[in-house]
Amino acid sequence: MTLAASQNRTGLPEQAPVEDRAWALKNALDAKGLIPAGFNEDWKKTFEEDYTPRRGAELVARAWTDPVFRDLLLSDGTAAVAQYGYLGAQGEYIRALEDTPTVKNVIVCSLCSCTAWPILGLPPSWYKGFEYRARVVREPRKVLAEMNTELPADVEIRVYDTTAETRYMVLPMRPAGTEGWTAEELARIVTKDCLIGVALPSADVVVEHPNT
Amino acid sequence: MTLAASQNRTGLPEQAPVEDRAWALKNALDAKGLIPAGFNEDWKKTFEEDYTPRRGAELVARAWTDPVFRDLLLSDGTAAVAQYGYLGAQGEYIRALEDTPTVKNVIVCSLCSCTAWPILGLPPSWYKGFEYRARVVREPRKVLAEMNTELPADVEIRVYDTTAETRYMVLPMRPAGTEGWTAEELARIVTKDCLIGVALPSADVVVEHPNT
Amino acid sequence: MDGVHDLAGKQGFGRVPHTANGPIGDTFKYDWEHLGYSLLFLGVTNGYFTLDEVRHAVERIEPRHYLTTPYYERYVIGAATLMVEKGVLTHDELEAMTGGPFPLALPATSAGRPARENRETFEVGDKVRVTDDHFAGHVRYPAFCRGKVGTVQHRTTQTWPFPDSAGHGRADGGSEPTYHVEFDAAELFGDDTDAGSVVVDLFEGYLERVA
Amino acid sequence: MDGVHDLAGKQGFGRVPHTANGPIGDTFKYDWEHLGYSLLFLGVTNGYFTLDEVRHAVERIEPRHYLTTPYYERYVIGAATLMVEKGVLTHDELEAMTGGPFPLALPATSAGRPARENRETFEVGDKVRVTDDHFAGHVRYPAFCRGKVGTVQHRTTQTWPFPDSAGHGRADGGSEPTYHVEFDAAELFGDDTDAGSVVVDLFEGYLERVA
Repeated sequence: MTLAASQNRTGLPEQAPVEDRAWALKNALDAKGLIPAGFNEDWKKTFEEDYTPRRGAELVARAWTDPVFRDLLLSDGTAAVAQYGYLGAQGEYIRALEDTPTVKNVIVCSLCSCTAWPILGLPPSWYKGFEYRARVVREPRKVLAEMNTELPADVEIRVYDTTAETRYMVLPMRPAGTEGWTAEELARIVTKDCLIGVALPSADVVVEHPNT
Repeated sequence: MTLAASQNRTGLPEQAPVEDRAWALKNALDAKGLIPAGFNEDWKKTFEEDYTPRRGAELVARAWTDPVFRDLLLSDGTAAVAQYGYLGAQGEYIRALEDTPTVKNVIVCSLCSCTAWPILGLPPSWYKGFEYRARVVREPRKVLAEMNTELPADVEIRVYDTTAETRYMVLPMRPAGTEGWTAEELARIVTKDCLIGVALPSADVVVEHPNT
Repeated sequence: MDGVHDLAGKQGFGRVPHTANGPIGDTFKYDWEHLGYSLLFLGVTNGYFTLDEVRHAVERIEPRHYLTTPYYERYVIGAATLMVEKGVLTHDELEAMTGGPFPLALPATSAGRPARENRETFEVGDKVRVTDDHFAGHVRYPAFCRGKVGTVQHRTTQTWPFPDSAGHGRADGGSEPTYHVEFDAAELFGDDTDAGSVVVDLFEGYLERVA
Repeated sequence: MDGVHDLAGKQGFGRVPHTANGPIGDTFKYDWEHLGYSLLFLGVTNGYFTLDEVRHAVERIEPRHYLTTPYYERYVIGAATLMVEKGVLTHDELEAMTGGPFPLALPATSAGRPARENRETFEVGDKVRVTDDHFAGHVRYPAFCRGKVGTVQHRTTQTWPFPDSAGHGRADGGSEPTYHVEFDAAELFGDDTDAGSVVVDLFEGYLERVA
């Protein structure tokens, strides 16, 4: 008996392994001289090194500690982000969503995977996954609870579906236990998931990896 | 390089081959003494031998040659089919759909695969397929044309979606060139596809296989 | 439930793999295929579950699993799921007998619902609207007609158990006639259709009168 | 198009495979993954196609193929489809370079459409309805809000090409602001939701005023 995740499936086309296809596409374009030197490598570096949620965390920490900046971030997110030089591909028009004691904002892109890349980093697999895209618009409370983010019943959940060119970031509430912290200290508790809206910042949860 | 229709797929569970699973289900029930002798075999025989479109063809041919029966078939399909003893599982409440020079009826079950088994036979694979289920409700003219059934522009297409317990059969128009034919001769040109509504009977198309 | 099984009107699928009156072969292509049907009838005959529950079980197969699984295999999975859920077999027994993994449909997320109160009886020619209904359990209307207005063509002379109850093994659904409701295709799909009309067979509990 | 990519509100999916703040690893898991993005940007930079066309190409991947294909691979397929459709490469060249089959997205079934005439400008607080629109080409609204009424929360100060045109490589779509329209969740999903509201970012051409 053979075992495979994929046997006996219908309706799926035969195809070469994805790595062969992906590189073949690049090599076929290269063979025609259509790819400027370093083009793919530069994007890869941008994605891996420049676009990180550490930028969004920096914005949040600033907003938590600077009321004038907070007002700007909420009234004209694009201008606020531009001050940092953090606008870029898939992050050219920014709106920050203000959590309050009664409203929790959550971001999704149900049609594909749009995300504010330059300030949140590229979206993680689960955010691009069908479970999240299908379910979070309709049952966000249940989805968040399954992810261990339980919200009080009197907090209304507002889901932002990123269906055009606006890119969102959540401005969460500053958690208890962070009184007197510097902006640098505060930024270390604002994770990628906090910026998407599926986690709440906590004085006890400190970022370990640049992509979170 | 390996090639497979199914490699590199995500979201699909690992599973044993379907024949192992199907027989295991039967054998596990059998081991508990829950299956009466011959139960599955009797159903198999019913599906393969009793439920055929030859029955529907017989009804159509009768309606083409007997105006009183035609009226009954159209006003009380269940009673008309009962006269032949052709009611049965998934064919207990029958409505016949009358094609006219300006209306072509087409049957689908968009949610699963409901069909008037006893008089049309079990539905063919294409009828149960996602292409037909998805498309025929919205673009029946294009779907039929792709199947080589071109309808004049002044013929309106009425699609019946079999979403409850009524089971439909199409009563097509008797084609030219069949004047003077006996009911037995007429029945031989009424195919399963004519009864579903995706083909038009023709004096030149004679059924070769009991399942068509 | 708004599941992927509800395919009508979905765009992006290719050609139907069939030519009118082309060959379709035998009723069953493989020796095991009849089990998809005969074992679900066993469950119904033995009183383990209803045919509506089978439909719901098949709809509960994980969406990707559903869409890549051949037809009769989906009914094997549906019957197996119910045999396990009803306690006729355990999943362990089933996998031991199989000698390998036997993934089932996902659990129901709804307990079903009783018959709708305050239903009305309609006559041929009446204008009716499909209720603007959203329900995580089993229903038997396609989403394309939700909230849409059509005309009653036929009321059945028989009645059947309300699927939203029967599909969850409940006995409080009563029994209803269904109506063959004709919708102008433009009511359903605007000008993005070449159909004239679509007729849907709808339980009374899904309909409300249009003044 | 009403494609399977339009997943919002679809039921039957299981748990999201993530715990809040759980590990997600590196940006790219495999060496080829960045090509899904960097090659589509090449196409945009070189002027072969727009990002809207990429979205449409990915939506045109056959539904089962789409739903069982990992994320970055879908963008490789989308970029490859457009490189072939635009004549930058031939499918034969691509498969020769691959050394095996390289199935592409299915052909478009629509030529796109121009900007809607008689659009209106809306202000924050205005009630708007999403048009009851059915279109086989690329659109950028999820079906769950079709025909639904919401309230304008924000109008963008920038404008962008109308996706229904740009997604088909047309130049007659003009440029529009978008509106962040807030819908009561009950307007969208009745009582079968635990959201308070859903805000959708909608091009002006998708909206009409509610008196």
